[in-house]
Amino acid sequence: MLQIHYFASVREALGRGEEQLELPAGVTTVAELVGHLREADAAFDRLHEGSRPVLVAVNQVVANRLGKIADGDEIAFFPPMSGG
Amino acid sequence: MLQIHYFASVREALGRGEEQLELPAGVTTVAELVGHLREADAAFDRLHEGSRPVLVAVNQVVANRLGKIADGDEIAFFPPMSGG
Amino acid sequence: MQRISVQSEDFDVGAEYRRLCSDAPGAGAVATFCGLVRDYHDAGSSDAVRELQLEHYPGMTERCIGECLRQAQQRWKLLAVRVIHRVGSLRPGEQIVFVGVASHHRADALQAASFIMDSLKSEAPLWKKQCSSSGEEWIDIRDSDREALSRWSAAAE
Amino acid sequence: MQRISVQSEDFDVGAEYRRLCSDAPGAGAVATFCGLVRDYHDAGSSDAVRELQLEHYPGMTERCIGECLRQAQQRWKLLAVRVIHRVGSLRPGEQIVFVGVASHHRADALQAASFIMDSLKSEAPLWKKQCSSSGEEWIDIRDSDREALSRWSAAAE
Repeated sequence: MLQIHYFASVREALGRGEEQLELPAGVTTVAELVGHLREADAAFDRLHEGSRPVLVAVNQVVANRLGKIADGDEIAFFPPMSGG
Repeated sequence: MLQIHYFASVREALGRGEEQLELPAGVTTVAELVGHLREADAAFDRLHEGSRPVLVAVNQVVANRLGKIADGDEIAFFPPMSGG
Repeated sequence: MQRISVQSEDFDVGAEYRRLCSDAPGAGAVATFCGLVRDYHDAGSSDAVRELQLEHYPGMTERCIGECLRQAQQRWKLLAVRVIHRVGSLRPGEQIVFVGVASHHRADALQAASFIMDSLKSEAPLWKKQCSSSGEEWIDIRDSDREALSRWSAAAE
Repeated sequence: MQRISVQSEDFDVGAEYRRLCSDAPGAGAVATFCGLVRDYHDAGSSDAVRELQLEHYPGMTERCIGECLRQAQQRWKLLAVRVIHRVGSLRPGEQIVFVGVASHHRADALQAASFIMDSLKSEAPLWKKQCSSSGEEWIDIRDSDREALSRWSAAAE
């Protein structure tokens, strides 16, 4: 099972802040998980067409598309940071 | 008349913090005033032989050896600043 | 000695300064930076900001700020560091963020405070939403903030 | 808005911070720096400092600090600036100098505070005498302080 979090504009676009997801078969990287979610969810797909990048964190560390994903991981999607 | 101030290590070396001096004849620049004082006062002369530079301010503005001096000016001699 | 807080409550700059001094008894320099909510975001905009909502990723925020401080401790000799970042709903004029650094010499404290602000702005998972009379808007990172951070990597090379 | 004080009395960093905020109601950034008396001058020296005596040139000190602030105002966009420099007899741990800057953006406040410290250290007529168990000694300007100031002229070219 993956624990997925959405923050800020990503959370608002999807209408939810978190969800649990059975690790999809064949998904071992960030790119593969994103591909799976874009196919499964039109709103998630539209996010990736927008001008604002979507960042990914795996277990609270920002990851690139090659980042590994395993069962039990905590995944988060969010726009670029704007704190401070 | 010149109003002369001495500060910090210069003040201590001369044993006085201020004095008044009749503008010496022929003195129109900082270099000429320093020359006059070095001749008139052995302690002042020794200061200029030391390793620590002696700075000069004319009317509260740091001046170089070409700085003009006129009757009524406020002159100060002191070591490099070390505040802050 | 470093302390990090992510909190909705306000903070007292004077009290934080005094705590830095007592955390770092031999310090010769204490630099502080405090960010406040401005009543506009872009100089070109005439919309007065009524509220700023600050969202964060609990856990990861503290971890990222901790990583910024670890990098600062490697670059400069620091005796005590304090970071507070507020989250939740803030109004113009309110304090958002505090960075305080105590060190032996002034350059370490001032440069580290500047570095910590630049890196937490670009690296800690915090997001600002601005509410004005014309609606709500998520604030994007400024190009100047990205450049501010990249200057530090250039300086380290 | 700028305020300069040269005084023997101590000061309250929290109160100075609050005054900067009220002097600059639209500020988004307030940076402060406070210098404290260390109990040693050189890292190599084992002599504990018992007292620091700060002598100044009354009138010229305020004028020189004012000139530092004028230069800072020309280089950065500042909303309020406060400088306090103590004179007289100070003990280790006591506050010597305070610089506070309020501005719209953080880089202006932080860089101006750093510049003001560097320039007042080399340009305001203040002198420190250190009293330790081995006697009294006038402190010379550090090479690092001279270099710190010269960096700003290089940056302006």
